[in-house]
Order: sequence, then structure tokens, then C-alpha cells
Amino acid sequence: MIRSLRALAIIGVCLAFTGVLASSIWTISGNPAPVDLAQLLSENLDRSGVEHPVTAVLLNFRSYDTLLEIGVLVIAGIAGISMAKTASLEDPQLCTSDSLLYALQRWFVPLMLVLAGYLLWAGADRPGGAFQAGAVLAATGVLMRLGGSPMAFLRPGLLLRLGLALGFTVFLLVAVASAIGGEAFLAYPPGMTKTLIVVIESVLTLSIAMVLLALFVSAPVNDAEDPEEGSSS
Amino acid sequence: MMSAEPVLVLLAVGVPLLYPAMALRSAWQRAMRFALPLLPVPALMLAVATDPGWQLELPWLLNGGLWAMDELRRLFLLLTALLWTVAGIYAVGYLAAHHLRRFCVFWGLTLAGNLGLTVAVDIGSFYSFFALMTFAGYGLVVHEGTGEASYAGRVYLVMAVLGEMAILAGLLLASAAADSQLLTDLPQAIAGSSRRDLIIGLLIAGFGVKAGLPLLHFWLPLAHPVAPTPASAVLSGAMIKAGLLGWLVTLPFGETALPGWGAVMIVAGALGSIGAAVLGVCQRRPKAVLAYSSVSQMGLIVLMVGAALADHGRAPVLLSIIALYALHHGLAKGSLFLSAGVSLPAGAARRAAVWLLITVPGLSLAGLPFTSGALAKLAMKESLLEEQLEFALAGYLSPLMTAGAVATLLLVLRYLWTLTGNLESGRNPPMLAAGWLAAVVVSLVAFWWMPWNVEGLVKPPVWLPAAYQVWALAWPMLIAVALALLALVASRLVKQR
Amino acid sequence: MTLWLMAGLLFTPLAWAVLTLLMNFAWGRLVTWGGIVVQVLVSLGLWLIVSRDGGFYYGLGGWQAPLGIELRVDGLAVTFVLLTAVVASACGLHAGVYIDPDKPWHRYFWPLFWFLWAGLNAVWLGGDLFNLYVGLELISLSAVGLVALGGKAGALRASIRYLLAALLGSLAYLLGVALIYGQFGTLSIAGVVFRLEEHAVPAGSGLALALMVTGLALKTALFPLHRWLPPAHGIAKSPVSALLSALVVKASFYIAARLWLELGEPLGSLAAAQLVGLLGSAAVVWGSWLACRQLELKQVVAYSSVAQIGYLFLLFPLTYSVSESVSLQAQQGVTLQVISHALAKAAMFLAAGNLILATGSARVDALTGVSRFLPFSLFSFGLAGVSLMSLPPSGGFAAKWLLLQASLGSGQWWWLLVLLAGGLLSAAYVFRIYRASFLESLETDEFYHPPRSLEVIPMVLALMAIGLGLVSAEVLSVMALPFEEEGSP
Amino acid sequence: MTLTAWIPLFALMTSMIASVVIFALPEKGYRLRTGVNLGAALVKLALVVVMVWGVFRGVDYGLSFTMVPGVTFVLRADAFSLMFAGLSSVLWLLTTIYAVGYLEDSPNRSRFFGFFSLCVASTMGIALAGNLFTFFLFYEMLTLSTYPLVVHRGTEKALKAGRTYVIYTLTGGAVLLLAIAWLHGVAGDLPFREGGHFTDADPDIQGSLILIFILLVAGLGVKAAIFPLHGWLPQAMVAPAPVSALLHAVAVVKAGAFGIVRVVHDIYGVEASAALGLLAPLAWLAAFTILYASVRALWQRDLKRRLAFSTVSQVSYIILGISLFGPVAAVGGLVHLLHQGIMKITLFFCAGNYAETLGIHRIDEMDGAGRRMPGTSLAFTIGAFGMIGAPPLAGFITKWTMGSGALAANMDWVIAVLVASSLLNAAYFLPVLHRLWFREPAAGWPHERRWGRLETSAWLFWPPLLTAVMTVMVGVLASLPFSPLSWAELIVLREYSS
Amino acid sequence: MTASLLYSLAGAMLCGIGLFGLLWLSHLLRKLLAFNIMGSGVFLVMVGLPQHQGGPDPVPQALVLTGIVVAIAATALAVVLIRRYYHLSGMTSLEGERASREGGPE
Repeated sequence: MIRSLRALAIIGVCLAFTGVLASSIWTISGNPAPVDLAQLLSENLDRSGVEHPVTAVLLNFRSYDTLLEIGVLVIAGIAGISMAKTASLEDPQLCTSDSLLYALQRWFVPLMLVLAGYLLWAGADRPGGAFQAGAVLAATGVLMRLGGSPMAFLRPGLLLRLGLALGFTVFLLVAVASAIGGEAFLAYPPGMTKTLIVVIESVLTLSIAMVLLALFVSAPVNDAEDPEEGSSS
Repeated sequence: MMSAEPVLVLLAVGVPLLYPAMALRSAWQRAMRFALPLLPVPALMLAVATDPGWQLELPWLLNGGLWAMDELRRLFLLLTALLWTVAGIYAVGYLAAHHLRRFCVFWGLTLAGNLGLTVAVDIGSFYSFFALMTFAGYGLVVHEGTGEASYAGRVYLVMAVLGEMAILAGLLLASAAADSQLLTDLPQAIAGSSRRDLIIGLLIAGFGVKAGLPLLHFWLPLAHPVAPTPASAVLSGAMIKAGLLGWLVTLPFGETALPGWGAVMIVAGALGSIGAAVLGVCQRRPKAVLAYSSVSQMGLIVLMVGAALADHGRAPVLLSIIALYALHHGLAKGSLFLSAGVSLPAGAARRAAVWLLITVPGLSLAGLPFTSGALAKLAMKESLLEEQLEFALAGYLSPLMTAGAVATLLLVLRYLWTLTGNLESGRNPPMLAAGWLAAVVVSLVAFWWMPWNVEGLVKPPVWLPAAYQVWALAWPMLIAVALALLALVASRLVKQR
Repeated sequence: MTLWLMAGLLFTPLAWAVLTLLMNFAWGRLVTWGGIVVQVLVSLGLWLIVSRDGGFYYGLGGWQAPLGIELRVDGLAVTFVLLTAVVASACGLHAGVYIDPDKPWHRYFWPLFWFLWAGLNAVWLGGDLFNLYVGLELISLSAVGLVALGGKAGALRASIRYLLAALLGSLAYLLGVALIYGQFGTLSIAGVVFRLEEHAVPAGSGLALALMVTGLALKTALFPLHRWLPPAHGIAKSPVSALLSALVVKASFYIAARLWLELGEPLGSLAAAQLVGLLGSAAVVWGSWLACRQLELKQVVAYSSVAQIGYLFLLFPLTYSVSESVSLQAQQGVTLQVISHALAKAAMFLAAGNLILATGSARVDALTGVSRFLPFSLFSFGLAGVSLMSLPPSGGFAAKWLLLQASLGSGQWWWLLVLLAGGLLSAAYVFRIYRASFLESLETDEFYHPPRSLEVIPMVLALMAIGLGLVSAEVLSVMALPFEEEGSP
Repeated sequence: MTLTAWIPLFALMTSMIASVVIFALPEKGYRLRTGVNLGAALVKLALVVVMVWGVFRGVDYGLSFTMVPGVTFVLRADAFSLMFAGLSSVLWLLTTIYAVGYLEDSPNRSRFFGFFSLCVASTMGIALAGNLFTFFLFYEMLTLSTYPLVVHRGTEKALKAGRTYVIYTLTGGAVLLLAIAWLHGVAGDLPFREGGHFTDADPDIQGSLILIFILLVAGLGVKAAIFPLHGWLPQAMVAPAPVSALLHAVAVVKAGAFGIVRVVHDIYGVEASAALGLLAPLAWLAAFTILYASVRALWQRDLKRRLAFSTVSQVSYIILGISLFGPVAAVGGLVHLLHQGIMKITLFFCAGNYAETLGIHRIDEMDGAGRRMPGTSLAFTIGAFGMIGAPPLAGFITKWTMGSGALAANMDWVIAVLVASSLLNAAYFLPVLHRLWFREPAAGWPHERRWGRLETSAWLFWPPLLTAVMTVMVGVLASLPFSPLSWAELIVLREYSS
Repeated sequence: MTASLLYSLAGAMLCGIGLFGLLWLSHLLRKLLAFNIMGSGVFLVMVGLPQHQGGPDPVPQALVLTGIVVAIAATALAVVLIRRYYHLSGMTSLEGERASREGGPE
């Protein structure tokens, strides 16, 4: 009886929530926003060193957001690894010895790598960029991992952690370099914005791929644990 | 001699006050015992050698201390000092080793309180010494430690504390009315204050507890028998007089006529003297009889106080007579009390002499001619002649006085009768005998050289009463003797059946 | 000079996070000590500058408000940055000694610690709505990571519950941001305020603020939404729970307060303000009542956090449509409450950690007789308790005094009762612990003596919480400073 | 920070620093701890004497800085504060000596003496406070520092007593905080000013002024143990003797009374509070407390509980004194602040001696103690007679001044109260004295301890005698220039003249 | 009823469903999925709402991109935690074990 009561209550809450949300959306869309940020953006686009507005916003205007967002990703990676046990890589049930998959893998892996490279480069003027390329790279990694190749560098050691931190460190160094030069934090030195953005984008792709792969690969199946505080250790 | 007074008075009060400090070392126990009689000596010298009228300012003491001496206080100081000296000598011989140091401590403190209140003029120190005497007196009363003693002590303490509180309230109200801390300003302020009757009532009740007014006297007959003999001598001799002194110093005698309060006091006095006699006669223990005799004698004095209150014109004369009578009664009663502890020597002649020396002070108390009693009674009679006093009850005074005289002699005879049963024969410790003899001598002989004056009421030579006066003194005594014989015969008949 | 400081402030925690990622725990500790020194100096420098010249806007990446992200560095923000510097460094130093260095997974403690610090700084200084969202996420995830680090089933359970609550809160906040952006077309708070002054308040935008405040309330564990906090703060290791209780919970409150102070007037309503105040009062009562009934020491302290958070939300009713001076008094009161609670709670958790380490059991009645073995930690716990009970001369008392004055000034006398009752209730559970520690138990079992340095840190924090009351005038002097120049729309 | 600002602060800080040092000392650092303790006490006493001499010559000692925006932390040494400061510093010195002897071999002595000096620091703070806010600050610190002392023994009973104590005092503190905040809201930050602030208060805030006064008296009444709020005092007697001596006879109880006097004299002003009709009910309440507590004391079988109830009644004398609208009564009230402190601490010291040396706690076990411990019993007797108000001791001076003050303010019923309470005092003290001196001791003492030549250890023997001598000297030499009575007159003179 | 309004309303609907799933479902993974649905609903609203003044507005798209990455990170962390929790306690929902002291699940 209580369960149904609880269900009704939750349904009621959600419906109310959706209704109010819809009505406020209706009223907001009714009157236009006083300023058009897009128009302002287009004026400064040329100074941003990148043609595609989204990438410009991501890596130039609101680059601090992206920096923190990469930080969030690294945290997820760290937390994942901290759960892992070294031996998980050899976990038998994860890699299959199926020959069909091995053959398929030989076709797809180079194709996906080229796709990733294209996505990375296209980011400058068309939709694309570090995140999409990183995702594709991670997918290839997963495929190879399932295909049985023992990705040694993914063992939770210094190499893995270096890979995780690489993208973030480069981005940070570029940001602080301009700050030392007297500009605001995260400002690009004039003229070099395009090249710097490309460097950052590529390094980021690598790191994003590494993070996603590490999370998948080092499944936390071990029993390593720390006794709860206070309980008789 | 003027400069000596301050030193002498400080010594008089200080010596007994600091004396208890000797109790700290048990080795000094013997010295304490023999120092007892020496304590009041400075006060004695002060009372005898110096003439009154000096003043001692003590600004730092309580609310500003002032000690002084006048004619009235000198008599009281003399009485107190004499009695305490005599009792002191007696006490040296009397004391057993049991709780000796404690007794000496309380003895010293009570003496200090008694002396202090006679010299104190400011309210603070007067009330302090009064309280010190009261509470230390408790120590003397319960000295024996028997059940009866602690009961008597409890009654004494309860009534004493109630009395103290009444005095405190009275003094507070009076000092507020007078807006000064000195006793001398009180009478005049009380007379004029809106709460006059309340203040007078409180003061009379407060000091009355100490002076043994009827209905406030219950502790007296209980305390005296249980207290050690020297203590009860001093208790009835000097401490009761402190209450009297309290009245004399605070009540508004000379200011306005207070017929109402005068009447009350006279009735109380009468009740006291006769009632006490009736009760006293039925007592078995000699000291109890003496206690009632003190109450009855105080009744007489209260008569005079009532008269003084009622007729403010005659007040100054009456005050000096009251002082004289108090002196006489103190000394006589003191020697009587001391005699209670004396034991009869072996030889018939010596035994007769002892009996003689016991009876004479008693008779002097009853007014035997050639003794201080006669003088006191005559002076009292002269001062209370009704034609000089114009207030309602003046007429009854003389019959009351005669009744009082009769009562006194009856009590003395009863005392002697009970004494015969109680006195055991044996050697008297030397100091005890000396103390008792000194008391008798002082009461009978030294009295005449004391600085009292009778305001010309009794024609010189004062110690030889005129013929008509002898009869006036004698007939009440004869009636008393007759009554005593009658009672003796009646008791014989009852015993035979 | 300020540019250098700002860059230092933003750069050091992130750099140190990455640096410590590459090292094991022992090396990480050394590097962290260096990082702490730098961070504290930078925060102090910033505080002094702002107290001298007043607040300013700092456009990141050189771009101005609507397009780029602007950091708003005013008195309040800088005070919080300094507070974080103090508390985080204390917890860092304590963790360095407290945590067992040779367990492999503890190597990830320092990176998470530094990311948390970076997130906090991002939130204190944030002026852009979306940037605040990312900062919040940074804090939440690193906090969850810290709670779950090497934990057993119970710790994981608590961290999952915490994560779900945090994510739900963030989503609600993000929805609010979306609505605001849809409505006003700009993401910077100053811009929204500028818009609101020009146009009449459009209907329907009240929901945005309500959503954001609800989301943040969930993340701050306000009364009805508080059930995730006690398990999370109770089970985590002491330095972690100290960090969580003292700072992480305050971050989401800080954003809610900022929003309310800027947008509260036009978008909020009296009913909403009083409701939040009511929930705060309920939190005070409910939290204290439960704190009295807990058997375990850290649970008591965790529930006391729930109670003390209730006080913070009194800010809403006390600053809604009241005179300028009263509102300033309320803000100062709440700031002092945050600072004193942060210091006192951190001291309490660290001291509790020491006590648990010494007695070997987490229960309250295991404290009997400990006063003979560990008087110092017990005394620091006591001092922190004094500040929690808001008795003079502690900072808590000054905060309560200002809140009392504010509620009197604004005529809402009912908050008076909440404040006073809250003081007494908190006395109830603090004295329950004093009572346990004073009881002389006859069987004196042997105690483990934690290293001396562990006991010094909580004592320092407790003394600062106590001393805060005496210097609160200077601490608050930074708050009401005028701005250098008005932020561009 | 001129010298005049430095001295009050340092007087306050001496015991604060001492407490910190003592906390850090190890348990067996016996000699060092006693040294620090006594040193701090002497330094503080010297500073207070300097201030007393300074204030007598009109020097103004003051220190203030803004603590919380809108409220200042003010330390000011005026005549009245120095009276209380003097009392507490002198008696603290004696109690420290006593406590060193009393806690010979008990555990947790560092903790005890640490909180002990912290408590005196807060008392000194209360005395030197310049406005209500600072006063409240130290008032609450006093509660906190006394709790550990009350529960020092750690037994179940002690902790229960501690619980009651905390409930009473913290609730009182909350009420007081409410009142001070409200007053601050209504009339802003009020420093203590002789003559008060509200002599011509405008009518509209008079209503709230009355309510605030009631709350203030309620808050302070808890510590001053006024009738309905006195429950904690008898229970707190379970604490060790030096604690009950200094705290519950001198520091804590006096802080409440001191607070009420400050409120009536220096915040409201006597004329204003009389005009608002606040003094009469206060006088009635104080009178009722005096009688009620004395009657309750009659039935107590435990000696310290009887003394506790006697404290409850005696403290209300102070309140009765100041609530009788008249300078002389005020002098009586103020001087009793000192006298009661000296007399009561003698009694508590003696009670502690009896408990420590002979192991007797109940009154019927006290038979014959006078012979076994004459020195202590002599001190007890002097203290008891002082409490009864027997002249020439301190108690009489108070009763006399208060009585004449009451008559000057034509409140005759006060005389009745004074007399009745003296009778009750006699009723519950004299039997004890009788047992002490005139009863033979029972078979053996519960557990007797020998200390060689003296009847008890020297540390325990001399303090009660010293305070007994002080009781006598204060009474007899009442009119000396620096005696409590003339100092009280100085205070009232300044109070009523401005 | 411009297209953008349609997208926003759809977003709102998704948010509602996501919220219901999050509150009602007890299995942790289902809760996580519900969370993702709600997230995408919010992103849809974020992009849809400012669309209406002609032409796509790149700023919200960038925000959404960042939002998605953050959502991925959060989901990844949640999955890791859930797997470990499952591994250690064998339970897939929070209610199973002892109820918290106040009773009643989150």
C-alpha cells in the first residue's frame, strides 16, 4: 500500500515539475532575449584564431570551462584507477580469442584511426574537435582490447598516469605561459592562437582516449580495501 | 589622671577579651585558672580610682566607636567588676579539671562582654558587647554538660536570641529616628518618633529577657541551678543588671511622661516580685530558690523603673536609687549564691559562724537595719512616696513594696531551710572560702564606701536608720517570720498524718 | 601584481594536482607542503589587496563578460578563499600524518585533494553561472572520490548516495541556468542583474531561481534533503570528513547565497524566503535532536553539521526586502557563522579522528577516562564545541549576535527563538560528549598514543574558532567594500 | 595602549596565561604547578591593589576595541568592579592554597587547576567588564569553566549535578543573551555609566524596557540563585570543597548578584528603575528568597547542602539591598557582597576540612569535632556567628546598614525580614555549634587522617583561620578608609551623585 | 509553435521522465540511466530555448558539449562505484542493507 502511495506521490511531483517547466519555457520563448550573444560572437570570431564558432567558444572564449571539464574527466579517471587492482588486465573473461573478431579488427582499426585524425583536424572550421576524436580513439582501443591485444601501457602504473595527465598539463602550461607574459590567465599570445589550439586539441584527444580506455580496462574486481575507521582493524 | 582613662578602659575590656588566647597552649592551663580573679582588676581600678566624665573616641570601631563613663555607668561598672573579682577568686577554688580551659575561655569572654557594655556609648559596640556576653554566657550555662544543663542552655539560647533580635530591631528603629549611632541621642529621639510605642515595646521586651521580666524569665530558674556556682553568682548578680542598664540608657525617662508604659512596668514588677516569691517558695534546690529571689528583686526594681517612666519629673532621682538598689542586690545575691557551694567546717563554733555569715547577707537582702538592704529599701520607700508622684497607680506602690519585702524574706528563709538539707560538711578549698568571705565582706562592709548617693532621701548617718524607719523596716520582716513558722507547723502536721 | 596573484591562485592547485598524480603518497606529501605554503601566501596576498583597493572583476582569457568568463573578486569571495586556504592546509597537514602512506590506492589522495581545492577556489571566485556549474561538478566528483578512496561497502554505499544526490542537484542547477540563459541571453550574474534593472521582471523566470536554489539546497543538505550527508561525512576518513563538512558543503551554499543576494529581490518572493528560513530552522531542530541520539562520535558531529547548516539558510528571509544595514548585518552574521563553523567543525572532526585512533572504537561511550590519556585532543574538541554552541568569546557567538541583531532589526522576531533554541540544543549534544569524557572509568584500558603533531592541528583550528570572536570586526571589514568599477553587462 | 589600559587587561590575562601553562604541565609537575598558581594569584592581587589605589585617586582605567561590528569590547575598572575584583583575587589566593592541600593525591589535578584559574579569569573579566556585552562574554565563560570543576570527581552523582548545573545556567545564559540583544536593538551599545541611561526614557520604549529588565533579572537570577532558579546550587555541592568554596560561595553566585546590581545601577539607573516600578517586585522576590532558602536550610542534614541554602538566602540580601531605593540600603547591599564572600568561604573551608580530615559530611556526625579540630571549629564558629549577624562581625554591619537604609526608604517590612532571617540563621547554625563544642564525639571518626602536629595539613589549616580573622577585622574595623564599608560608601556616593 | 519551442518542450518532457526514473527506480544502474535521460533533457532545453531568434546560437552548443563531457565523467565514476559496491556487497540497490537511522531510502 505504501509503495503505491509513494509511486503516486513521485508521479505527482514529476508531473507538476514538468508542467511548470513547460509553462515557463512557453513564456520565456514568448519574448525574445534582449541581447544576441551569437551576433556578438561572430564579430570577435576572427580574433579567436578559429573559424568554427563552437570550437572558438570552447577553446578560447570559455577556455576555463574546458580546462575544468578536463579536470573533471581526469578525476573520474583517477577514481576509477584507484579502485583497480594491477592484475585486472589479465582477467581471462575480458579478452576473446574469436578469429572472426580478430579479422574484423584488422579492417576497422586503421579506418577508425584515420576518422579520428580527420575529426581532430576538422574541428577548426567544421563541427568536430578533441572530444569527438578522443571518443573514437577510445572506441578503437576498446575494440583492440576485446580483440585480445594486451594493451600494456594501460596497466595502472606511471605510464598510465602520465598519459592521463598529459593533456591537462599541456593545456595548463599554455594557460600559465600567457599569464606569465602579462596577459590574463588562459589568454593566448596574439598570432599563435591557431597553432596552440591545434596542439592542445591533439594532446587532449590522446588524454581523453586514455581516460575512457583506463576506466573500461581496469574494471574494479579486486578486494583491496581499507578497514573502516574505528572498526577493530 | 585624665590621660590614664583611655589606657585603663582599653585594658579593662582588652584583658578579658584576649585572655582566652591562653587556652591555645594546654601547658598554660594552671596559669589560666589562677588568672581568673585578676581579669576584672583593671575595670575595678577604672571604676574606683577615676571620676567619670571622660570620653574615648574610636573612629575605626564598627560605625564609629565612643566609650565614656558617667555616674550611672560607674555604679554598674563597680558592681560588675567587684562581683566578677569575687566570683573569680571563688571559681579558682571551685573548679574541677573537667573542661577547665573551655570554662575559662567562656568566663573571659562573658566578663569582657559585661564590662564592655557598661562603658560603650555608641550603639554598635554596646550591642556587640551585649551579644558577646549573651552567647558566651551560654557556654557557662551548659558547662556541666548534663542533659538538664543542655536543656536549660537551649531555653536560655532561644530566649536570648529572641531578646537580641528584639533589641536589634528596637535599636535600629531608634537609631533611624535619631539618625545617629550614639546611645545618648536615643531617648530624646524615641520620645519624639512616630513609632515610639513600638520602639519602647521592643526595647523593654528585648532587655526584659535579660532582666527577667515575668513571662520572659523562664530561662532564669532553669539556668541557675545547672550552672557552676561562680557562674550562676555572676549570672544573677551582674548579667541581669545588664538588661536593667539597657533600659536605663535607652528608654526616654526624662523626656515625656509615659503613664501607659509606667503602668505596664509597675504591674509587671508587682507580678514579678509576688509571683516569683510564690513559685520560689515551693522549690527544693537552694539555687532555684535564689533564682526566683532574683526575679522577685528585679520585680521591685521594675516597679521603680515603671515609676520613673510614668513621672518624668522624678526620673533622675529614681535612676540613682535604681542604681543603688541594683548594686545592693547584686552584691548580696552574689554572696548568697556563693554560699550555696560552701561546705560546713567541723567545729561547732566555726559551723555557727559560717551559718551566721550565710544568713546575714540574706537578711540584708530583706532589709535588715544596719545593712545595705535597709538603706536601699528606705531610699526606695522615700522615692516612691505617692504624694510626690502624680500618676494613676502611685497609690499602690507602698503596699507593693511591703509585700515585696515580705516575699524576699520568705524566699531567704526558704533558701536557708533548703540549704540545711544540702550543705555537706568538710574542708573548704582555701580559695573557695576566701572568695565567699570576700563576697560577704564586700556586700556588708565595703558597700558603705562605694560612690553611690541617695539624693538626700535618707538623712545621714545613712547606715543608722532613724527610729520610725526601723519599725517601717521591721514589721514586714516580722510578718514574714510569722508566715514561715505557720508553714513549718503545717508541714509538720502533714508529715505526721 | 593582482594578475600574478590571480594566476597563482588558479594555477597552483591544478598544477599540484597533476604533479602529485605522478608521485606516490610520501613524495606527494612533500610536494603538497610546498603547494600549501604557496597557496596560503597567495590567498593572503589577495585578501590584503582586496582589503586595500576593494573588489574587482577578472576576465579570464582576456575576454569580457558576456562572451568570456569573468571572475568576481570581492570581499566575500576573498574571505572564503582565505578560509579555504586555512582549513584545507590544516586538513592537508593532518592527512599527511593521519593516512597510512604505504597502501597503494592512497597515492591518489593528493590529486583528489588538490582538485577539490581548485574546485573550491573556482566556486568562490566564479561570476559566470555555467562556470559555477563546472566548479561544482569538480568539487562533487573529487569529494565523492575522496569518500570512496579505499573504502569498504559502507563507504561506497555512502559515496554512491552522495554522488546521486550531488548529480541531481547539479542537474537542477543546470536546468535553472538553461532557463536563465534562455531568458536573458547572458551567463554572467552581473549581466543578468543589469538586464533585470532595465526590463520589467518577466514572468516564469522565478522558476529558474527556485530550481537553482533547490538544486544547491540538495547539495548543501538542507533539512528535507539532508539524508545523504551523515553517512558520507561520518564514514569518510577524518581529514576528508573535515574538508567535506567545513568547505564542500559551504560551496553550494555560497552560490545559493550569491544568487539570492543578486537576484533574490526581483525573482524571489517573500513566501519562498520564509519557506527556506523555516526549512533552516527545521534543520537546526532536527539535526540537533538526531545528534543527541547518535551512538557514534563522528555521526554526532555529522548531524551537528546538518543542524549548523540550518543557521546559514536564515540568510534568505533576513535579506529579503529589508533595509540595507540589516541585510549587511545578516550577511556579516552568516559569513561569520560559515567561517566559525568551518574552523570549529574541521577542528572537531580532526580531534574526533585522534580520539577514535586512541580509543580504538568510534562509539561515544568509549571516551570514558580518555581525559587522562589524550587531554589535548579532548580539550581541542571541547573548545570547538564551545564555538559550535556559539558561546562567547567564540566566532559562533559573534555570528549569532549579528543574526540576532538582524532578525530584531528586520522585525522577524521568530528567528530569535530559533537561534536561542539552536544554541541550547547544540549544548545538549556537546555536553553529552563532555559528560562521557569526564566520567572516571575504573578499568583504565591501554590507549594508543597518536603522534603528537596530530594533536596540534585541531588545537590550532579550535583556538582560531574561539579567537575569531575577538577579531571578527577586522575579518568582516573586507566585506562591505565598494567595487573598483561596475561589471560590464 | 597606555599603561592605564594595560593594567586591567593584564590583570585579566594573568590567570588566563596561568591556566594555559597549567594545562600544558604534566600531572606530576606538582611543585611547578603550585608555583605558577600562587605566582599568578599574587601578581593579580598586586595589580588589583594598584588599581584600587588608582581609582581611589580618580584615575580611570579603561580599554576598548570593536569586537563585532556595532559592539565594543570594553574593560573598565571603576569603584564597584574593583570591589568584586578585589574580593575574588584575595579569596582566590586563599582558595588556591587550600585546593593544593585538599587535592593532595587525586587524579587530573592539572585539568582541575587549569579550569580553576580560567574560572577566576572569567570572574575578573565579569568584574572589569565595561558594558553588558563584555559582561555577557565573561558570564558565559564562567559557566563553561565551572562545569569541569563541578564534575571533577567524575562520579555518576557529580555528572548528574553537572547536568543540572549546565541546564540551569545555559538556559539562563540564553535568556540573558535575548535580553541583551533586545536592549542593544532598542537602545544601542550601552556602557556601564554611574547613574544609568534611562532616567528620562521616552514612554514608547518603556514597555519593552520593563520586559527587558525582567528577562535580564531572570537570566542573571539563575546564577544569583534567586528563588525559582536556585535548584542547581545545592546539587552542585557534590563538587570538591575548594570548588564549592570559591565558586558557589564567591565567584559564580556573586557574578549573578553583581550583574543585577550593574543592571539596576549602571544601565537603568536607580531612579529610572524605581520610576518603572521594577524595584518593589525585585525587593519582594529577594525577601521571599531569603526566607524560603533559610527555611529550607533548616531541614538539610548534609552540612554543605545547608551552607548552600544559606548562600542562596544570603545572596538575596545583596539584591534586597540595592532594590530598596535609597543610598544607605545600597551601601548595605554592596558591602554584603564582600562580607558574605568572606564569611561563607570560611564556612566552606571548614566543611572541607571536616570532610577531608575526619570524613564527616552530615551534621549529626559532627559531635565533638571541636575538641579534635579546635582551630577549624573556631573559624567555623566565627563564620557562623558572622552569618547570624552577631555583632561585632561582618554580618552585623550589613544587617545594621541595610536596616537603617530600609527605614530611610521607609520600608518597615524589611526590618521584619532581616530579623526573621537572622532568627532562622541562628536556628540552623547554633545547633551545629552546639554539637561542635558541647557534645562528646561518637565512637570513632568515619575515616580519620593524621598530619603530625597540626590538626590537619597546614595547607588546609591556615586559610579558614585567615578568612575568620578577616571576618572579624572587617566587622570591627568597619570604618577604616579602605574597609569594605567605606569602599561601598564611596561607590554609592559616586552612584547617587551622578 | 516554432521548431525550437518543440525541442524545448520535448526536453522538458525528458527531464520529467528522467526525474521520475531517478526517484522511483531502486536499481542503481537504472537510476544512472534515468540520470542520463534527464541530463540530455536539460541539454535539449539549453540548446532549444535560445534557438528561436533565427539561426543556431553557438554558445549553448559549446556549453552542451562541456555538459556532456561532465555527464560522461560523472556516469563513468558512478559505474565504477556501483561495480565496486556490487563486488564488495553483492547488492545492486541502496535500500537492501540496514536502513539508515531515520529509516526511509533516499
